[in-house]
Amino acid sequence: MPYLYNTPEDQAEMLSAIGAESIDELFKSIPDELRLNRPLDIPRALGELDLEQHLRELAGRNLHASNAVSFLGGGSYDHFVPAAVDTIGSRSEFYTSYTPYQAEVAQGNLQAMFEYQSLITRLTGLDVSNSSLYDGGSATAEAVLMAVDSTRRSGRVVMAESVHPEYRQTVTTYLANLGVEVVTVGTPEGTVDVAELTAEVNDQTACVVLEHPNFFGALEDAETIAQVAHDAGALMIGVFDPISLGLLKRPGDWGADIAVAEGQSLGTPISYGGPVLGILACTDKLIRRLPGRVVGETTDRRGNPCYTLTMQTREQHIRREKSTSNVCTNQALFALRATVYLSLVGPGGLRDVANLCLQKSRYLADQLDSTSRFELVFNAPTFKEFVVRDKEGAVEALVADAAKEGYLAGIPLGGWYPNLADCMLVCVTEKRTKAQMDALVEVLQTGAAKAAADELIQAGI
Amino acid sequence: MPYLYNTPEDQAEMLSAIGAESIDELFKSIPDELRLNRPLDIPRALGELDLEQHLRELAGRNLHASNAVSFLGGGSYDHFVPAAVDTIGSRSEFYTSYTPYQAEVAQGNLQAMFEYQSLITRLTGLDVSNSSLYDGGSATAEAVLMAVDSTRRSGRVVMAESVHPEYRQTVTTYLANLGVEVVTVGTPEGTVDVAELTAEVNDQTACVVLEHPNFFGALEDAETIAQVAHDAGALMIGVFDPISLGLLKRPGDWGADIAVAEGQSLGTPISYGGPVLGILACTDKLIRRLPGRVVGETTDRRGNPCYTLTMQTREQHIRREKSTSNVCTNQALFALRATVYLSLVGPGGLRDVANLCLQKSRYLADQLDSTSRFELVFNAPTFKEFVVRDKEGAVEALVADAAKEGYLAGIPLGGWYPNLADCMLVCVTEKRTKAQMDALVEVLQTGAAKAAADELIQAGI
Amino acid sequence: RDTKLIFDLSRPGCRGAVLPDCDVPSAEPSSLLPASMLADAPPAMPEVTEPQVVRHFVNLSQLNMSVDTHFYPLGSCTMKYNPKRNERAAAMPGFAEVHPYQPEETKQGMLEMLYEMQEILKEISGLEACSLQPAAGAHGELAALLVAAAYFKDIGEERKKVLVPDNAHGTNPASAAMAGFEAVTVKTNIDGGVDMEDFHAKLDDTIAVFMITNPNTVGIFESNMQKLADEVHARGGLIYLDGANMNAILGITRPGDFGADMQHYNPHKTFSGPHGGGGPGAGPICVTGKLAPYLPGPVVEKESTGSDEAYFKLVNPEKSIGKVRAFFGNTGVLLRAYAYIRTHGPQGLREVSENAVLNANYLLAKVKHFLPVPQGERCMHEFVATVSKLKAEKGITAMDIAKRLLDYGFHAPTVYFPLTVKEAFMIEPTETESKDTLDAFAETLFRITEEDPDLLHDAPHTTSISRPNEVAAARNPCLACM
Amino acid sequence: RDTKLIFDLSRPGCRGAVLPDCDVPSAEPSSLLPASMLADAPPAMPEVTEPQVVRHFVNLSQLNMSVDTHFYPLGSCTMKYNPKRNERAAAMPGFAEVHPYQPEETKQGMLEMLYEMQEILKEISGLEACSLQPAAGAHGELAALLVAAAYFKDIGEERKKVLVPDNAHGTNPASAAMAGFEAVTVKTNIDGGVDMEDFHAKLDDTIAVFMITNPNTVGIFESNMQKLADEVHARGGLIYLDGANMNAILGITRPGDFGADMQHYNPHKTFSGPHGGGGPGAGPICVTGKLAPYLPGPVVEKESTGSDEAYFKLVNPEKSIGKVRAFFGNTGVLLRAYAYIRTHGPQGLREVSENAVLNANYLLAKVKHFLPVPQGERCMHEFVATVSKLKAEKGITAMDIAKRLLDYGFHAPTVYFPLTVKEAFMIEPTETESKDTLDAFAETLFRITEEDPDLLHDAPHTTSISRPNEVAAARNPCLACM
Repeated sequence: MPYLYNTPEDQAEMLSAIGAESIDELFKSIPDELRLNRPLDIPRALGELDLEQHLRELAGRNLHASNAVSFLGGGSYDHFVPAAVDTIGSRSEFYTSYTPYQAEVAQGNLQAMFEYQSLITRLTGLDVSNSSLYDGGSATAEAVLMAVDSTRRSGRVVMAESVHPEYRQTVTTYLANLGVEVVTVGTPEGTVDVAELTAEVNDQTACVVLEHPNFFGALEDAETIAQVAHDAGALMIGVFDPISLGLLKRPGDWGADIAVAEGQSLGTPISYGGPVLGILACTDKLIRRLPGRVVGETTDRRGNPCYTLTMQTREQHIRREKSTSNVCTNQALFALRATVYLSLVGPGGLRDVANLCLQKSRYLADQLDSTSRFELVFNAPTFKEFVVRDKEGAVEALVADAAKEGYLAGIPLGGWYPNLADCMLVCVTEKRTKAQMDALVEVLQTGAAKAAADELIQAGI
Repeated sequence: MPYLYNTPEDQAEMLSAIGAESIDELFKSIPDELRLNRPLDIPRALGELDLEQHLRELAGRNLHASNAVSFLGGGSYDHFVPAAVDTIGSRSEFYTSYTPYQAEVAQGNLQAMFEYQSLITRLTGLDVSNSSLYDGGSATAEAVLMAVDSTRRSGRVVMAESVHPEYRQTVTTYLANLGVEVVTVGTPEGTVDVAELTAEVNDQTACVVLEHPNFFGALEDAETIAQVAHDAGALMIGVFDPISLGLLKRPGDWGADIAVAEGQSLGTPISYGGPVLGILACTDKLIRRLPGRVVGETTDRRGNPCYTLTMQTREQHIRREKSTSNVCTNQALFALRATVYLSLVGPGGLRDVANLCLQKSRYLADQLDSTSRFELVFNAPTFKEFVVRDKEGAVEALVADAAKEGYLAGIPLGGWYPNLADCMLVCVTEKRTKAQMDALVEVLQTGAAKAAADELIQAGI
Repeated sequence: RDTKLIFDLSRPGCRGAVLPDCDVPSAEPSSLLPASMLADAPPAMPEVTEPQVVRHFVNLSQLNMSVDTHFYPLGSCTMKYNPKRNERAAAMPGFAEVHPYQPEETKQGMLEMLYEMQEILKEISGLEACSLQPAAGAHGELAALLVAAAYFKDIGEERKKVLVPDNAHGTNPASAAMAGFEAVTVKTNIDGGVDMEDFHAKLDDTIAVFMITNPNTVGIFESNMQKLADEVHARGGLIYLDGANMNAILGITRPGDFGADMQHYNPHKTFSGPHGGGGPGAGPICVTGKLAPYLPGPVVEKESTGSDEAYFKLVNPEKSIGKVRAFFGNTGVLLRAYAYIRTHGPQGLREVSENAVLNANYLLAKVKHFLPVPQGERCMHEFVATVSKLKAEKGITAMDIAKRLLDYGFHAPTVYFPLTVKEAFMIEPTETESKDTLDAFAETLFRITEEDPDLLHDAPHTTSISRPNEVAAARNPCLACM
Repeated sequence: RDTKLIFDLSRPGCRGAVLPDCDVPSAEPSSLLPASMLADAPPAMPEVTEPQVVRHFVNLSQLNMSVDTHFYPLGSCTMKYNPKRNERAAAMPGFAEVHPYQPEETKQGMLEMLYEMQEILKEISGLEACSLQPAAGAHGELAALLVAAAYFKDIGEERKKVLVPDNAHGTNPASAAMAGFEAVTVKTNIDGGVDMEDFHAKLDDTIAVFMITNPNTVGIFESNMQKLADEVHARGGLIYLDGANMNAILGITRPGDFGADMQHYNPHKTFSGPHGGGGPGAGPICVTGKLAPYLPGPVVEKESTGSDEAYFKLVNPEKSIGKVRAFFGNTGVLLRAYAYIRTHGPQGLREVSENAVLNANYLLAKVKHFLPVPQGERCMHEFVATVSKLKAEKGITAMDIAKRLLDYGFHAPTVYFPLTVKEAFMIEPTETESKDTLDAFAETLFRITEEDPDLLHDAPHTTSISRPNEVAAARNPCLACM
């Protein structure tokens, strides 16, 4: 075994020091009848070369953002990751260390997490950020728990149907046994009708959950909705797209008390949806309700500035069942990647990325809308995603056919929104080119432009 | 520009500190008539995303060892590179540092080079190794210069025709103006005829250069030939394949005074033949003639063991035109990779790699030999390469056709050996599988098994 | 050392990234989006160049101890070596760039790998069903407890009590509370085993789940395991196995065989996924057949096709609790675990546990003479020593020794956990460390116990900082550079 | 620190790699190969595991200063930032795994990149032909001098004299000797310029080549450049430009325009290819038209095809000197250089030189008050200060200051080069460093000059080792662990 050091001689010597006859003797506390007296029925061992060939074979049977042209979004985005992000993220000292329990030998991680928290507060316009959660979905659920806890209102949680369906499912799952009602406000026009939502928000409402830009890519009247929530004494939870903040007002600026996001766009690979990065920031008032790890600045014994895990009395290892959350391991490595990403792009780069997404997605939306087969479904302005209807009502087949041509065209919406069964969600990031978009329009109309696609893929355009 | 820090404000401040009006003023020592008064006529700047897309497009137009099945060798080999080699080779502290002029802040590089030198002496069975040269070809030329210099014989150098033709060309180029005759002993049977060689070695012969296993993959009677050289007072220079030493006697053991090799097989990518790794080791007697950097163990001011560049009085920055060589920058990073590679595989792994090459190449040789179209050309035993003749005499076309099917079948030999114009050199490393070899035999016979090839490539088999 | 923050390096106009020109007709954002929604300016990110960013973070990295640089015997965290081949695999675009909402037929390789992981995890646990969705061990606990809640609801039983030993990880009671249960603590003995008297006092027909860590957090295989499981089952309850300590028992005993109905794995511990400075991990769960319908979904199923190749599809369990996160799961971590498991095979995995336990017992044997180990002479993959004697005699605390170890180039063990052992000093060497390293560590530990207590109180002495003021940090939190 | 060698970790039976089983019929090696040629056992490589190897080398790495961690103003070496996108490009299998002997039509992307590099290098140098073959700057010198020799031989002129200024890099005379020429030293002035009197004394009709570094190694643009070139040309000689200092003049002036007939580039310096702890570099050369036929080959030519895409082919120059190495050249280094040049474009490359020169002049302005700079008030991309005054006054040497800088977290400048300046202290900041860094460096330098000389003689104090005994090392060389 390439990772085991003990030779038979070592083992003998060690057993002798222990005073045991055999390794088996070390396991004698496990009763025989509980032992597995056969080898595990799992595949045989592979050397590194065999393993790599096996994994390449598996990987070779997947389409992905490098061998296909992808217009998939829906919370997981093909944004460009600068090489320097990989350089830092693959530093041994970052990825083979653990939670910074010993601050003296973890100042690298701690300072990076402090910088992450600082970047997130600046990004969101809120006062504090934790040092990451699992993903956007569970971060939304944690935010709802914070709201229920801090408002002491366990009556209801109001969510817009335009919030990512899997985030809503996650919230529902988390609340299943806590006696809180989840009310979902429909968004048949693609965005929240403020009056309808207002009708559902009452004095037992812990929070309103809104995504902006929403799952359909559309912009919500977030400012007004936040006012509705606050008027009822509820907290406003805003789910945001970090990239959109290159152009849009920040959640803290439009009234969110808690802002949560999927941070994968900030330098983390898509990786089939995980591991990714849950972002959560909130106002100062909610600081003691924060879930997860938090890093604070302090001074050391010698009076030097330094960083340490702090406010641990919120946490499960001290507070156990009374903790703000059970989160222990988070996604530190991707918080680091986000820190590097945001540092590299800076304000100007973030704005450029956002603007390219806006311009390009608008171009593709217009192109599709001008075909005879497709039409845009909603009127609200969109940021980088939009919903189109296939007038021929064959969206699943269309997507499957496009995949055969090397295009991941969009996400069919029928599974989550039966009324949108003939629709798909299309996303355009800064990586897509005009040539690719024009080719997609062609492919979706003709269903047969394989040659062109191959050329574009190979050309990396 | 992403790598430039000075803002216009910085520049103004700095110019003021300098006492200059403008940046242009700093260049006033360059006469106007020598200035380029137009922008360089080179392509426009690309951002990182554009650049990556452009380079992917270029890369996408090349066959390579991952999208084709390669049987190419000839001094550049598709051996497996363990992932840990990349991990170490991509450490910032290794690849962004330079020649260890300040030993105190370069002990990492210095110790690694000392370990490299130690590994190479153990690998070759010789006393000393330098810390790398450019490649196998120039290392061979440097060895010849050492021999000419140390024997004080500038009459002739005797080389076997079975030495890599480009190594021989390099030697010839290096010797062009030094008045040394290069005598090449033909190897029509694939290996040196000892009697013929003996006839060419005289008392003015500085060295005999032999490759073993040779360019054709065949084993030479190295021990006897070394004796011939030594009997004439000449030095024996052995060109070796590091991988072969998992099984074969070491150059130092069969009588080489200087052993040189292309070290790319030891963990360095093929990279179109460069940058790679020139290995050179020699006997103690030749130590003061060593070209290139050498690291030695010593103690520091405090008496602690440490490493430093040493014997620098051989070198050009001190000895100028009297130096042993002009080599300054060498290939430290690949010497490091070789060090990691050899440490990982260890003696057992090196033997396994060598044995897999032997067994698999013999399998393919037998399979091809048993077809009606091909025959093995030479009788000498081979290690991992062999020469086959296309009885239909269309080897260039065959190779081109196989490439279209995704197979890099072999290296046509006619360009170097007119008498082998209908032959090609085929190489099999441990990465090739039986399925790939069987498919190659099929492709070469039928010229049409594209589907099969595609499957295998995709399957990574 | 340089203590500048990335913000301190910022200078207006600097920039580390240049984006492409827009290749489609472009309009002012204000003409495309409502002006009221636009920010006046982008957020105040630092303005720095790529060389600055790289040097800043490379230098920061060197302030960390890590498995690749140091022995890291952090108890309960299984800081084993993180194989580099796993990282290479995870970087393959065919895994790293697969989108969660791609059509099934375009990701068969991914689904096959995930299916195989389900099968492997079921076999290792001896349980019948698996969900790969949870993102970390604690998340797995929560998911499994939600499964249990759904099960009881479905069969019409009102059960709220979750028993948790007092030496359990804090995540256990926290997860129980999040899932809507009431966590009740059960006492444990000196060897970490469940106090049977207290157990019996608290066990009744309202029990939903007994959450047990086995081997327990003291590193001992629970001697009453069978009995505990039988009694809980007899009362209609379920056994939850906290899988944090699976590294001790791979291929030797299986949770399903010793009574567990549910368990999570920590692939970043047991199966070498790197710890990432605090994540990502993953928390796949396995459960018995009767709980399978409630698992979070989707799970991967294999469908025979006529041809050689099977077809893999995503299916939601019949009565699924729903999702505990977006998308499928922490695939990238699971892939590394898969690579690790495939590197070892059946015999290799068993050897992992054998050597993990051997290394721990060896270290115990070397250490017990000067650092008492209340649990006795033997352990599984880790053990808990106590510094209370030294504290009483010389005023040296577990924290003192931990900090002093840093000076000698060793990461500290886990201290003050479990809470049931005074001045706990919890050492887990893992199987990827050599006898030489263990010897050096034991010698250093001994040397430290002989040192001047004052030297220890002020330790560490060689690190960039020493003993942060944690009270001040918590009292007046400064959590961001505004 | 741990000073174990990898051999010290070896234990028989350990192993870091497992190879695949043989999938073809297998025979004993002794039945396939002559027994006399087989070794009794494989060579005595260390027997260690992957975790040991990784920890060993990661720890070694941290003992180095590097550009990614420290300011590295090593004069004449252009230690600029090494962009990470270049490394990503070089790792693409479509570049990293292309074989040198593949059919031309299967590597058109590679050949196009190399062709473009030839064109770009020609344009930057203002010369007419390019060979990418040489593996490093010194190798380029040798190759170009061999070209010159072939040219003279071809036109029937017997010329052996190569003039080399006394402040040139040692590679110049060494290369001249290797190429069969006789190197003759020409004196230089205080500002590094060629002493015209000495030049005239040594210039005669036997001159083959005048090797000049311009900007010279003192960091000054040679004031008599045009005159020198004219006179050498008038005598039938050739001008060779050592391209080590190209970072000062990109897009500003071109060697071909100021009289050079040949030059090499150091892409690992000028074009950001990493230095790799001492290589690999590359040493492409450009020459005037009349020398083109003698270049080492092959070179890449572009062929118009009927279609949109051109076809790129490998051609050997008509009267080529042959090869100076195997295969094409250091493609991987050239690719990084290509990525760098494409990142900058025409304006960007000019800004590189402008800022390199600005940074050097700024540092000169900050330093000259306490560290005399004999060359005067201005420089190009680097300058040479002298410590001789301090040596005379306080006994502080250039080496003392260099060593003491290490304590403050700065790599030392180049010392004792060029030999023409006493106690030379040669500083090249490069354009990728910030004003803040330059300020901190200048302040530290000043502080050091004010420190107790004894503190400096014993420096460095904070590094793992201090001042190796180089005399002992050279006298009794220990070059390997046997």
